[in-house]
Amino acid sequence: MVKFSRRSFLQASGLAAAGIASPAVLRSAMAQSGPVKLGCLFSSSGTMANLEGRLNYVVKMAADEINAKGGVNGRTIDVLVSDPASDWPLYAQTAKQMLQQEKVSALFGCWTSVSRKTVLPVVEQENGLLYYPLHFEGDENSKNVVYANSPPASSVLPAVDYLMGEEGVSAKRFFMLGSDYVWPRTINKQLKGYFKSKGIPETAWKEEYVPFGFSNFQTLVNQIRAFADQGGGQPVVILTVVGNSIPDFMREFANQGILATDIPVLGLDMVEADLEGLDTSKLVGHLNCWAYLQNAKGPANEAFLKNWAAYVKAKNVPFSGDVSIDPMVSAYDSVHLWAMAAAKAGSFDVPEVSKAFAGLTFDCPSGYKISMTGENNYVARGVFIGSVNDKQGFDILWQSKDTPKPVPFSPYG
Amino acid sequence: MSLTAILVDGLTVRFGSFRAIDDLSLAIDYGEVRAVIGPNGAGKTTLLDVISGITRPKQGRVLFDGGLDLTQASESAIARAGLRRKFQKPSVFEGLSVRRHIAIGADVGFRSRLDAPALEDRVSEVLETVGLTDQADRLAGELSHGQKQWLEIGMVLASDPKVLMLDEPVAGLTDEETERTAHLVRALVRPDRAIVVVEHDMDFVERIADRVTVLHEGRTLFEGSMDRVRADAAVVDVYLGR
Amino acid sequence: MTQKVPPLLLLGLLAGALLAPASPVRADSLDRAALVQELCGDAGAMGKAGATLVTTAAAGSAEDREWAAPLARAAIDRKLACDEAGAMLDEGGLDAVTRAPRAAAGTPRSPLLSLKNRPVFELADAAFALRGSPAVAQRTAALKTLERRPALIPEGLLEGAAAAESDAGLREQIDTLSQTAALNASDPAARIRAIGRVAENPSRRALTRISALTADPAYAANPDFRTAVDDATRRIERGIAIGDTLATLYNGLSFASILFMAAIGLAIIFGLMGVINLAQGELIMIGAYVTWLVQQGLRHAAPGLLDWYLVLAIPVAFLATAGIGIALETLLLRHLYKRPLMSLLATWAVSLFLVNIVRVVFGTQNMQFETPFYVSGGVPVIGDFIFTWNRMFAIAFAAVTLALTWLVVRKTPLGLNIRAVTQNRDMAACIGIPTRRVDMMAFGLGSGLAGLAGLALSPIYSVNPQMGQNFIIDSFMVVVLGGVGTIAGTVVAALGIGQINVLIEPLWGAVAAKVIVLLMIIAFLQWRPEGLFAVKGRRK
Amino acid sequence: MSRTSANLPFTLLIAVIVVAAGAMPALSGTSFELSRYLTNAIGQLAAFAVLAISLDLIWGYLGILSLGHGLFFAIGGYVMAMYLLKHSFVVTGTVPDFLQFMGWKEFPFYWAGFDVFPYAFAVAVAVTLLISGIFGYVSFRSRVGGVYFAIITQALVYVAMLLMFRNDTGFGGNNGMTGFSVLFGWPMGTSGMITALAVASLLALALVLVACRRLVGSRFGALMLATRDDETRLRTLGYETLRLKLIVWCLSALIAMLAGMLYVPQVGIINPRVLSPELSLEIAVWVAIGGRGHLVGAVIGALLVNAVKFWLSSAAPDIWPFILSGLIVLVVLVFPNGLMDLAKLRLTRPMGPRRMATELEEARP
Repeated sequence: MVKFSRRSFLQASGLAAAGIASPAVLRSAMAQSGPVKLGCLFSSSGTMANLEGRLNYVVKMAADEINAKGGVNGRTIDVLVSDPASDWPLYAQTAKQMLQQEKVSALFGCWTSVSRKTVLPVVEQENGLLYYPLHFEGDENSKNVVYANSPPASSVLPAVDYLMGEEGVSAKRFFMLGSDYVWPRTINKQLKGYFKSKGIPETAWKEEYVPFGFSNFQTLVNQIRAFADQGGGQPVVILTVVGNSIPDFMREFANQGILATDIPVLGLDMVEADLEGLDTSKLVGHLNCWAYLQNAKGPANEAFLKNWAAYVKAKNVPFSGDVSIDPMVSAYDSVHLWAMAAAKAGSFDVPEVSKAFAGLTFDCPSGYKISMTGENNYVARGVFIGSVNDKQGFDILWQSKDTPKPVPFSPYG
Repeated sequence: MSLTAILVDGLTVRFGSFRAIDDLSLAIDYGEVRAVIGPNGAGKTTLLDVISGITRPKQGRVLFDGGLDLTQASESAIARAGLRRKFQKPSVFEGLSVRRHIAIGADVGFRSRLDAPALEDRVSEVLETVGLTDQADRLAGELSHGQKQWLEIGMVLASDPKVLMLDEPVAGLTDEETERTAHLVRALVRPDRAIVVVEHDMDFVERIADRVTVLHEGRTLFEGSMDRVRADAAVVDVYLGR
Repeated sequence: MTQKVPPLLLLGLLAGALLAPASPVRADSLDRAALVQELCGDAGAMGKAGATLVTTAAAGSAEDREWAAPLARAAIDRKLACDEAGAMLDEGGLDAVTRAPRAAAGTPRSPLLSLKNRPVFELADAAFALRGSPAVAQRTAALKTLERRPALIPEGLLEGAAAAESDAGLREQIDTLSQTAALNASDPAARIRAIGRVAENPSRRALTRISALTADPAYAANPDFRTAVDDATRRIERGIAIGDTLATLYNGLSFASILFMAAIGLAIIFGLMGVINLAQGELIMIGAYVTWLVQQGLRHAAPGLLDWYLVLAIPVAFLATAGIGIALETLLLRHLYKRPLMSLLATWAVSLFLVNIVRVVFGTQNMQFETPFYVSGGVPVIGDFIFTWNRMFAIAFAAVTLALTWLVVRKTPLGLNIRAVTQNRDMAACIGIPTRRVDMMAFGLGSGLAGLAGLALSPIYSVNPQMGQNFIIDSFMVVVLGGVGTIAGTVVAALGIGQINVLIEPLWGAVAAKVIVLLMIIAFLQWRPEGLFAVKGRRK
Repeated sequence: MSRTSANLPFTLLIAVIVVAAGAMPALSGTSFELSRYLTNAIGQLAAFAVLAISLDLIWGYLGILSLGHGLFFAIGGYVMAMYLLKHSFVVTGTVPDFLQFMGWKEFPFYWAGFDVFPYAFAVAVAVTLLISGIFGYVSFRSRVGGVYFAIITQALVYVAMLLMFRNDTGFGGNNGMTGFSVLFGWPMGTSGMITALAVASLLALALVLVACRRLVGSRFGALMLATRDDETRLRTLGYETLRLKLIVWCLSALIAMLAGMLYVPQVGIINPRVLSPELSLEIAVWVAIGGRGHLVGAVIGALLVNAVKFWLSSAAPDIWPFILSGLIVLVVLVFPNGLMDLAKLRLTRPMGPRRMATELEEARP
């Protein structure tokens, strides 16, 4: 609830008068009492604002739920919100401020892999704890980061398996189109390794990258059509473009008259929010894959959706109360997982909290019981494959039987 | 040293389809003050632009001192060869002091080649000549219009040029200032220096010019002393008579 | 038949379904209850049900067809409600088998078609529609759907449909399709005819189908067949080449029209006042938002006209952005004409302000636009060239804008004044042209054109507060390359940049295309700083 | 000489910088020690101030607005990052992320030698001089100036951004480079290192200030102002303004590069965002707000804008853009000389009407 306190304000503005700083002793004394602080690193301005912005409120909502039950270890939770403005270095800056000045017990934040990688050295140096709520490229395992969402081996590969299987479309050819940065590159690298292991020839796939914010997909869609028409088996598009490129691509795809039944698109970063501006009747059947979909069955999801709608209404949140996307749920789970670990450890110290990770379980809104082991800081979650419907949402086409064990380092890289 | 300072030979300058200067030829000798007059658009300023290297002609050449072809040289090379020009609009550096201007004019180079006392002497001398000694430490932007005109003359004078071009030196000046300027110009006459003046003020021209060239539509209409200019029917027709 | 094309696989599946004893083959033995039960089963069962539906459409009795047709549609639309007592057709609460009204038993569930089953059901639906729909338009649409998958069409369907077809034109189309579908039939003459038919619509897909025939035993055995295949291959390849060329030109033209729309307002403002308006992109963005507002207004006030919002918004978008432009000029830029670099900063501040005010008012999400029929989809022309309507809309819009701008600048008093001031401001002022007013009006015109650009771009790009920033550098390059203040220069520069971009893109990718084009422009400007079209004058 | 005494504010500023640089290590260990966060922030602000000076040198004193100075800042930053990564790799064996996700087994060949700082520094200087030299030479020779120059430099930095976004260039793509662990053999992130970096930045700032001050006070500086006020006039006095502009332009690029080298170890990341046209525009805003044509103004502008931005981005993120745009409009309309007007410290008169006229004519060739 609290933005930065007045004290931090004074300190930051005290830059001009550099000599005046509050004595260090006083500061650390204050940090020992009062509510325990959690920090959010989600942008509310810039290109990521539309997606990241809502996570700030989810974290607050989760904290409110915990506070309503009496807080953790006898203390209530305060959530500090900042705005790194979709500017990667600013994430590191803000993380430093949160950890060094505000002494937050844990950080919840980052969407893009770039921002996480920026924050990573900061949390490692300060020995902080960052909960990262996005599915991502894996190949990383820091003791200071909790990877609350799935690495590719336990999300993307099952989805591709489904597409290649009898039940899917027996996909034989793959057009991989991504934004040019670490996540798509790594995913595609692992996919290529996976294809090779399945004996799929190199001629059966194609890789293309576009810059961030790219919108003119005419030529690329032409290329995809040409690729598909070469024959040789059912083609699919594995789409790893991000941000506004997603709706722009889908729009052009539909415009050139390609239906999901001709060439299905597996949009790995596509969420309900990306469909907001689109006429989805021509996109029905395209796929995405996440660890949560809004249409997930079960009481946990019903409760979550109800609470979120109520929270949006009560707090006048500037985001839709009836759209719920996977990272929101991961952020929500993260707060609860942290609180459970802190309660189990009886402490807010990062090393103590970290030790308590092993064996934690939580009833996630997705309907799965997510869990952590002591092996790594990954969270085991379920997998959903969604299919675009004509109401700008996703129907659940397939979901995993249980929660596959997360594999941080892909064997296919 | 040849007798002719500047020889203009078959010069044509075009702006689009408009011929600002049309096959013009003329010679300016050392030791004379030559006035170039003519109605607006006759090509006077364009002529100076070509001589100072700002405008490149379509045809023809302009020889300095019988050798250097000015149409092929850069503006700064022309200036370093000893041809200096005062612009129609007073062009001074607003952010610099009067003294700095003269120092910049006196000595070309990113570092001063003259030693400090010699430069000081030269600056004082020029300031004396143009009558700005009292204003030496003021910024050029603070000067009056007339003072700016003199400052610019001082600046181009400071290097002791062989050819001095003055584009409308008395435009916008009071009668008294015009008088002073006329004195100044006459005082600058030297046997090894040619002075070219473009001016509309006929009385001023009469006072300073040894010879007058009348331009009309980019060509020489007439050349001779001011008395004969006034008497020429063609000149009266296109210019004076109106 | 060694092809691995999935439609053929599906055909195999179909054939399997036809032979499977559990599946009814003859119309008189259609087990309605079993079919409905399969429809509520898993993906495999639904696949079988789909196959049954297709067979029924081709060979079923009229009664069965009439009964089964709603089922295919309902499955596609998820209107089939499976409950404990079988299934119901959602609307009206009719039992799926008996078609008698009944109440739901338990919580109904709507099965979701898997990607694999969806084309089968769409085919069945189209097949039913072709044979049973009362309206010619619907039957034609159904035929179009069938044409997408000629290999899947069950034998007998087209013959049956053609026999019953009352519309002569449509009957001919059906015949054509049935000839095409005979590519793998047993009669060699029919196959050769089919090859010719396929070659009539050249595309890469057609090429794949035809060239697969070279492995066919008939290719070696039958010289006529061989000639037919080779001829067809040549024809198709030529068609593809033409189509590719046209596609490149069209893509280049469409990109050029976007560049032109974004740049023309800027060209006028820059040419006239030497002011770099960094807020131009944001005016484009506001034009798009105004279009959205008009759409919302129509939705409430006159839903019947909703499809025409893009047209109705033209004056609104123009006037709104022109108003903002005029306000901007009066309040800010008027004081900065002698300081172009400062006006550059000032307009940047304005762009910052506009982006954030829109962000605060509308939020950061993409705005939702209706897609009227005239900007949706496209027409395949030849080869792989598809004439997409939204791009055509932008091209036509740009052309009309160009014509109108030209008229305004060349034929109206305002245009005359603008040209006079552009060429010589002082002289224009001397002969009594109110330069201040001209500045204001011209700024309004330039801003209004930006608004129109926003309108034209809304069917193509995502509309959000950030959208304007994508255009600013590109459009400046167009203006600077074209030469300041010339409409012709802007047009030529836009066409050139657009076309070169599209030519490079397939070779080295989108980023490289952009980089190369920008570097080319920068280099060109070093060589000719005035741009392509510029009037030379006296320097200094 | 004639550039009348900006002495007082200038001396004051230098004194504050030097005292701050001395106080930070002196206070460490006492209860008045600055937090690491503040120390780091001060160090970063000093790097930004150096960047602002580099732009002021060509915009304020030479009248050339570059909207692409982020390019040179980025060259310094990238080279520093390459040194840090390679050095960290040699010392600790950590393989950089971008090599991993590109599936490369070893560094591209052009990374050779970057673990040696003098070599890296020489490369930074060489690349900066090469790019600024070629670009400056052709632009100034074609007499591209005013808004044209501004727009072309903006396009240039944009091109560089697009290029660096590509992952196959071997510079980390969009992710950029991060995860530096060692600098000159010392571990990064310790209090000592943070203080050392901040002190180094402050001292560099002081040094750059003094050097630039000497430059603009010299005859050469007077010629710079003369070029700004009326280039043709100066050229027709026999001066090669092309060479003069080129020298100052390259010098300015080098200073911007230096700022980049100071900045990167302090933020711990470099990525193509420093090449975004917005950042380069913002540098111009700092200078304009502080008062262009005053070295002190540029420094104060950079410090002020960034400090306010720093604080507001957490205290009131939503209103920052409105405040910034309001500030710009205010400066542009009411205080053409920025805060220098506001403070009524009219040190020189860098913005006479003649200056504006030149700008205008450059805008319309």
